[in-house]
Amino acid sequence: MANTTIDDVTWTSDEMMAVAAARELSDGTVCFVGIGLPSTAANLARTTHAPHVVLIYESGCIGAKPDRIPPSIGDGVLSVTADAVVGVPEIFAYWLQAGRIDVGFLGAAQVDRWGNINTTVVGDYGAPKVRLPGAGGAPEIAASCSRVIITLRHNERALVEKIDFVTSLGHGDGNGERERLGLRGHGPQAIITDLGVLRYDDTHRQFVLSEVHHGVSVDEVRAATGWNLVVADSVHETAVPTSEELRALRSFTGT
Amino acid sequence: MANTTIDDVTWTSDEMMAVAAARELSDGTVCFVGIGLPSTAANLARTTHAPHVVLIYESGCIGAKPDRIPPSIGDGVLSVTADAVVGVPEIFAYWLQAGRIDVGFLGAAQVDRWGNINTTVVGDYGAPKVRLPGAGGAPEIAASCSRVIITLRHNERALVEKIDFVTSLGHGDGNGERERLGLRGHGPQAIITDLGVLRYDDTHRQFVLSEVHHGVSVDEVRAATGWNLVVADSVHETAVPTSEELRALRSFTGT
Amino acid sequence: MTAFSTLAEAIAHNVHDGDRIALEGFTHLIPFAAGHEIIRQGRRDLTLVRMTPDIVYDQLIGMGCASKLIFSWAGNPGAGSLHRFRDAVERAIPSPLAIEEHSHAGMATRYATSASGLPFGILRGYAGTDLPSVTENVRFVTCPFTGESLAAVPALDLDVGIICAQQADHDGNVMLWGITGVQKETVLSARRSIVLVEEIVDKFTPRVNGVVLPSWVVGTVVECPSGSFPSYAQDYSERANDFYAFWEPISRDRERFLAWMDAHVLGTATNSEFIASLQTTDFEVARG
Amino acid sequence: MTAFSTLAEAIAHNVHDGDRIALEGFTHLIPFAAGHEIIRQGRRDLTLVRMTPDIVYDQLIGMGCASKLIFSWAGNPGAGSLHRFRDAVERAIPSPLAIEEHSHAGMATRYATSASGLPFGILRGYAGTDLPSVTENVRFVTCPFTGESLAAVPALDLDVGIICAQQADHDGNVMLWGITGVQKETVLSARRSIVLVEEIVDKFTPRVNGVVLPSWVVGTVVECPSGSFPSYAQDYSERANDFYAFWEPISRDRERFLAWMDAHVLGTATNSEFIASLQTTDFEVARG
Repeated sequence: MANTTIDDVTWTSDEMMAVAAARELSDGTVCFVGIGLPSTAANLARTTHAPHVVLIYESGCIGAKPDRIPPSIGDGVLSVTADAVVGVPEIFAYWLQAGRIDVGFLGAAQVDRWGNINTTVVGDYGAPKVRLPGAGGAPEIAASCSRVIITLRHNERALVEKIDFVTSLGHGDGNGERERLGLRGHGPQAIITDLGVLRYDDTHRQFVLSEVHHGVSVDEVRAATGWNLVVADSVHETAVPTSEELRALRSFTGT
Repeated sequence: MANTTIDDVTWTSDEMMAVAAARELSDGTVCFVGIGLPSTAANLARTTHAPHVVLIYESGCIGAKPDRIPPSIGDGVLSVTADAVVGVPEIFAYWLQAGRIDVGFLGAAQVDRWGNINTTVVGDYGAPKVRLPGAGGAPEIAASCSRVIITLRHNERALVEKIDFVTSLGHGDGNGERERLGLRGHGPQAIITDLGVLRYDDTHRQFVLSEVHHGVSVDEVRAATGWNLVVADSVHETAVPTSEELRALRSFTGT
Repeated sequence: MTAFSTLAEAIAHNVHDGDRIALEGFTHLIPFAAGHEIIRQGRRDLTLVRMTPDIVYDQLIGMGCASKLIFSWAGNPGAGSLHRFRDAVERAIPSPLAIEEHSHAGMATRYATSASGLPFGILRGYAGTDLPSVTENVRFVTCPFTGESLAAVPALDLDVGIICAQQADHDGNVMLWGITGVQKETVLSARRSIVLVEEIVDKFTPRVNGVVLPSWVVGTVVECPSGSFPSYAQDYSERANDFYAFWEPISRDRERFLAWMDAHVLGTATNSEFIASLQTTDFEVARG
Repeated sequence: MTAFSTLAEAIAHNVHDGDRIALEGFTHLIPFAAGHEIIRQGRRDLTLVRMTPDIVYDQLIGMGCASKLIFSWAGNPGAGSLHRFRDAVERAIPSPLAIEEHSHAGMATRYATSASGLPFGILRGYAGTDLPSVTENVRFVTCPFTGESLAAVPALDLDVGIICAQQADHDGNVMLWGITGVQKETVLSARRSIVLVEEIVDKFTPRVNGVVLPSWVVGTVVECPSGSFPSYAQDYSERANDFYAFWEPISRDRERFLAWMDAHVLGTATNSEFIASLQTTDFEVARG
C-alpha cells in the first residue's frame, strides 16, 4: 500500500479505494454488502454523505447499522442493529433474487475487461494452482442487483486478459450475453482499484479507465492492467479523501 | 342430531362422532387440524387420553393448546398457546409437504367408497347447483399426511356413488392410483360419521363398515350410504362416550 | 420511500379499475376497511386474489366490484357460506364472476414465488384432483434429477397488495406479529402496496414472532385503527366472532345485504364512521 | 421424541463413516465442539456439507475425516485461507477431497428444498458462470408458463444435521435467535439431527427473531456450553475474532496443525477440557 500526503494529510491507497467506493453510493441506496472493503465502503458512505443507505448482509441482516466494521458478515453487531433479521434462504430469495437491491459490491481475485469475476481457482479447476474460497453470494449478486461495483487491488495478476474461471458473470463477452441469459441486473458499472476507477462503456463494450487517483499516471494504470486498457477521452483525477472521510473511515477500522 | 341416553347420560350423535374421532389419536400423534369437528376432536384427545398430541393449524400455529375451541383456524388463542408460529408458506412447505404430519383430519361435502373427497361444487363445475368453499388445505393434507381421517354426517347425499368433483384424492380408483401419482401419505384410513366408522380395507380396496354407534343398526347405515356398502365380517359397536369424554367435550364447546 | 396518507387517498392513488389486487389476512389482520373504501370509490372489474376470501370479499363481489376471483377457500369461517359469492358463481348476480381456484398450498407457493421474483413455483400438490382440469394455472413439471412429477403454479403478478399490520414507525417501517400468514409475501408480491396500521409509534418494541417490513419495500402506510374489524389485530383487538354469525343472514338475502351496505359502508365516509354506525344497529344490540 | 445425551454419545450414535453430514452455522452458532468430537472418534469418508466451511471443516479435512465437500464459500472469514482444505484440493494432502461447489443462493435453495420435502428447487442463478460445468448438480429447467430458463438444484439428502442453538427445554424443544442462517433447515433436512445448546431451561423467554424447533423434529439435544467457540451464541458469548487470526499460521503449517490438534482436540475428552486447554496456550497469552 502506497501512502500519499497532501498538506500534512496522509492516506493509503487502500483508503483511497474505500473512499472512492463509498462515494458511489447515493443516499437511500439499498446495498448488498460483502465483508472486507465493501463493508468498509458502505459503512463509510452511511456515516458521511449517505445516512440513509440501507446495508444488507447475506447473513440475513437488513438495514444493519454497525458502529464498527465487523470482521465477518455474521457478527452480532449486525443482527442487533438491523431493522430486520431473516433466514439465509429468505435473504437470497425474497430480497436479492426478487431484484430489490440497488447496488452489489463484489471483490475479485481476477477480473477481465467485461467485469467477469473469478473467485474460485487460479489455474486449472481440476488441478488448481491456488484454490480460492469460491462463489459465496457473488454469482447471484452479480446477476440480480441493479448495478454492481467491483473493488480490488490493481495489478496484472488481478486485472487479466482471460480469467481462469467465471464465478460471476459481468458483461460476458460484451455482446449482450446478460440479456440473452435473462439476467435482470445491469451488471458491473465500475471497477474501483487502488490506482483509479474503470467504468463500463457501452460504446467500447468493455471497462475503460475513467479516473486515476492522485499521484497515479495513466501509464502506471496501463502497466498494471493485464489487457490492452482502453482509456476514456478525458481521464480526471479522483478527488482526494477529505479529512472527514478519513476520520470516519479510521474510526471504523481502528487505525 | 339424534340423542342417545344410557343410565341418565345423554349425548348427541355429533358428540358420539367427535368422541370416536378423538379416540383415533394416540398420544404424541402430530395432527393437522382443520376447523370444526376436527379441531374439536383433536382438542378432546389432547385433554383426555392423549395429552402430548401435537396440534398444527394451517394458519401457522404449531403445537397450539387452546383452552376453548376457536371458531376459526386463525384465532389468537392458537398463536399465543403455540410452541411456534410460522408463516403460511412455511407451514405448507416445511411441515405438511415434507411429510412430518401423522394424521390429517378432513371434512367432506361428498365422499366416495375410496375416500375421495369433494368440497368444491355440487353439480356441474361450470354451472354449479351448490358452490362450496373449495379446496383449502385439503388436497395436500390428503396427499402428504401419513394417514387421513374423514369426518362427516352420514347420509346418501354425502356418502355417494360418485362425487361431482375430486377436490382431494383418497384412494382414487382403489387400484394403486396414489402410488402411481407418487403421493407419499397412505391416504384416508377411517371415515367417522354420526352412525358408525368405516375403515379402508386393502382386500376389498374400498371403505367397509367396521363399527356402528350405540343404537344404530347395520341396515340403517346401509340405507344412509349412497353406494352398495361392504360390511366387515364382524361389525362391533362403538364404545359409548364416557362421562369424562363428555365433560371435556362440553367444556370446550360450551354446551 | 413510504408515503403516509388517508385511506381514501391511498385507495384512490393505488387501486384502479381492472387491477389485480389482494387484500390478505389469514383470519388475523384482514384489511376490511380497505375493502369498504374500494366499494365506496366504486372500483369495477377487479381481479381479487386471496387464499381465504371471506366477508369483505363477499361484500366486494356483492357490490359488483369484481370480475374474477383467484382463491383457495371461500367461506364465512365458522358461520357458513359466502352468499354473495355463491350468487355470483351460481347465478351471475350481480354479474358473472370468473373463478380460478387452487389449494392453500398452491396459493401459498404462488405468494412465495412472487415474493422471490420467480415466474413459477413447485409443490407436491394437486396430483389426482380435478383442480388442474379447471384452470390453466396448474401444470406439471419433471424433476431434472429424479424424474418425479411435481405441480407448478405461476407467480401472482399483483398490481396492489393490501394488508393490515399492528404498527408503523415514522420512517414507514411496518411491524406485525401473531399469525403472520402471507402478509409479508403480499407486500413483496405487489407492484404497489398499502398497509393499514393500528397506530404509528416512535419506536418498535420487539415482539415474539415479529415481522418487520422495511420502509423501502412499503408503498403507502395508512393509520387506520380497527381497520381489520371484524377480524382482529393481536394485542389491539379480539376477533368479533359474533359479527361473522351476524353477517350470515344479512348476506343470505341480497336486498338486505344491499340495504346494510348502503347504511354502513356507502353511507359512511371513513372507517371510524363505519365502526360508529355499528353502534346503532342490530349488531350491537345482539352483542348486548 | 428428543433424546438427551452427552456429545460423545450423540456423535457415536448418529454419525457413521461414510455419512453425509452438515455442521451448519452462518458465522453464528457453529457447532465446533461436534466437529472436534467427530475427529476424536476418528470418523472417515464423510461427505461434509456446508455453505461456509470454516476452521472446523478445515480441521475435519486436515485430520482425514472427509472424502467430499459440498459448499459455497470456503475460507477463514476475515483472516485468510483454509490451508488444510487447500492442501487437500491442491495436493491431495492428507488424501484427495472431492468437491462440489455452488453459490450461496444455490445452497440456501438446496436447504429450503430439503426442508420442504421436494426433490429439487429453482432459482435465478448460475447462468453464465462456469459452475454448472463442474458439477452434475446444477441443471436448467424451463418455466411451464413463461418459457424462461431457471437453474435447478437437488435436495441435499443429509444423513445428519448438526447445529448449535442457545437453549432447549426439558421436553427437547429448541430455541435459537440472532442470525438464524439455515439452522432450522439443517435440522429439517436431515434424517438424524443433533443440537448443541448453551443451556437447558425450564421455560423459554420469548426472543426477537426467535426460532423454535419443536421437540418432535429434534433428534438429540446435547447440553454443551461454549460448543460454538470460537464462533458465538448471541447473548451467551462474543465471537472470538482473535482465534480466527490465531488459527491462520497454525493451519498454514501441517506439522504445527497436527501438533495443535493432538494437544487440544485428540488430547482432550470433552469440550470443557478443550476450552480449558486453550487457557495454557499461546492463544490465551496473545489475548493478554
